Amino acid sequence: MTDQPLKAIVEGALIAAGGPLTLDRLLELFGEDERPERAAILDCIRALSADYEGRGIEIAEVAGGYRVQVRASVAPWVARLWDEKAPRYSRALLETLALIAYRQPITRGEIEDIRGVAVSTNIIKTLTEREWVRVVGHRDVPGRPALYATTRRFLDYFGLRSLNELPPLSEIRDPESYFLSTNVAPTSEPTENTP
Amino acid sequence: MTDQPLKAIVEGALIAAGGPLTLDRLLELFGEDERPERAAILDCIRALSADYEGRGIEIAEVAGGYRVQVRASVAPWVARLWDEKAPRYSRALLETLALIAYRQPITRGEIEDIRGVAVSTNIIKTLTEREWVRVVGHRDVPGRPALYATTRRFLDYFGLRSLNELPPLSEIRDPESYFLSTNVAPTSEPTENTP
Amino acid sequence: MVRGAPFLTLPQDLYIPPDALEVFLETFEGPLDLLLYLIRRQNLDILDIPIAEITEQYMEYVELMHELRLELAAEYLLMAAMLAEIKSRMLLPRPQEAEEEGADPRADLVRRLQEYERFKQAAADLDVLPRLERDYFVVEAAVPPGFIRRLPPDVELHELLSALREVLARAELFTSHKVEKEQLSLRERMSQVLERLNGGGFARLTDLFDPSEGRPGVVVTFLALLELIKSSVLELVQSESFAPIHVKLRESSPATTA
Repeated sequence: MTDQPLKAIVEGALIAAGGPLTLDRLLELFGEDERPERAAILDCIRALSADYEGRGIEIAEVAGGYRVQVRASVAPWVARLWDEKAPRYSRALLETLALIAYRQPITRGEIEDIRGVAVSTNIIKTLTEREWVRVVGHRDVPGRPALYATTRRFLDYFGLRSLNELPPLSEIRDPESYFLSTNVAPTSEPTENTP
Repeated sequence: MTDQPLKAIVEGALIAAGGPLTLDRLLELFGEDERPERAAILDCIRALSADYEGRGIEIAEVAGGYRVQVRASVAPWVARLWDEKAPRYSRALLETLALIAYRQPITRGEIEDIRGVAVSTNIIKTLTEREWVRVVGHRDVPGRPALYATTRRFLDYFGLRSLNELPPLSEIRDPESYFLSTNVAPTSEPTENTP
Repeated sequence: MVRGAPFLTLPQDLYIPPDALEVFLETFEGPLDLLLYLIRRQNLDILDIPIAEITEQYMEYVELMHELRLELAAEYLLMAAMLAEIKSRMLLPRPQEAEEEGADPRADLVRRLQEYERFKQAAADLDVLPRLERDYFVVEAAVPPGFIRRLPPDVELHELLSALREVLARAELFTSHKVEKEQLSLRERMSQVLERLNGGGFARLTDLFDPSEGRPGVVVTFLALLELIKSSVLELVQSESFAPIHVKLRESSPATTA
């Protein structure tokens, strides 16, 4: 026998292995003169399994043997170690989002009219899943298309208190003219918005 | 707070990480609304460390944070899981590494001056590939030679929290003072040993 | 060899098989290392090297390396030359000034030897530090699949604005479409009104106004309602003259539960 407790060796091996270990593999860690009985190893695994009760890890028996793994109950937190950053959003998505922000409530068809190309369902899905955009009604025309608007979360994300804090369209279209203009008088009439 | 015991989450993360985790990194595993205090995480690490007493694993604090590792006492058995022996490093490599560690930032030429021999390109390559050493700049002299420094990975590998934990360099005795004090009378050939 | 440091002492008169000698000679990390070995072997004080003696021994080793056809680094020959020079300077009577400065011809060599020895020792110390892959092993337990999230990318406001600028510029190429000066508060209010009505059913027109917003707020709401009615999203319902006016989404088809 070794001078180290068998259980500590088995634990060290199982945790360091990075994959399942069979009983045979565990037995091979010991020299012939110190090799424990299979049953002794099995006892260690059972004891460890009991030790891990209520902790962050557990021992699973899988086809390849025994494996130490993160307990499913804490996995949602642990998995964040590997959170992946998705690649940047496409131009099409940003344009769609900008149009919804500035021309809301707006239908997909109206966005397509302005952009001159179809808006993919994926874009709408991504924007909806991110909770930046949602359907606020339907236009009463054939097909009853959904009307999209931005959300509170959209404002929060971009650090805006209201849509009014977005720069006016005129500034976006032509920044210079905006700064030069002294057009203070508020437009008394609703701007017509037929695309 | 989460519905899972904090300690189990911290344990799962440390054991799954495959390398050291900083407190900040551990804190990031929690949503803003459930994020524990730093002190609470630290308490968990201390408690886990105590739990691991006499077991196959332990928690070490290194430059990169906290790391769960197989205890050195069971490492000889665990090491048999892998066919390859732990890499051994030549004296030339270790001397070069020591010079970079203690004298960083340092150029290859300066290393060669102290060692009295050329530093092979292979050594620099190995040190760089292991990510123990990297170029941190160039000395502003003709040829603009690269300046080498050690990395956090170097510290982690050698189980150090900072460069301060390197074993101290031996003292240098000042030959100037020695010669000044003994050279009162002109020595013909200094064969005899002076006190 | 222990930890890479030459451990053998080479008794002068002992025959050493050439193979072993070769291995022995190859353990030196250069001329400084060889010199240090010669000094340490004889327990000499590094600050007071008997230069003639050491030079002689050094040359013997260099000869040996030559004879064994070991690849002799140029540094060894350079050191041999330096030793010879120090030796000759030691033999010459030194001028008074030099002596006052304490310029022992060996000083520079001693400094280099000491400096090298420090790092030779540091390398040995580093080698015995417990380290990964030899003394410790990293642990890495698997995480059950399906928990790893994909985080959405960050978007800067200016990216959004430049996307809009681009699409508007493009839109102008294709249509004579004219974008008026927009009032975003109006558009925002349109969305808010729709949200209010989202559950379906009717709302009293007057309930949609919030007097606490003051006159500008009421005007914006009013304009938003007009706009929504005009674009066939809302309708006004009044059961009889002078009865309260109600507002509802047009067609009571299920608005959204998205």
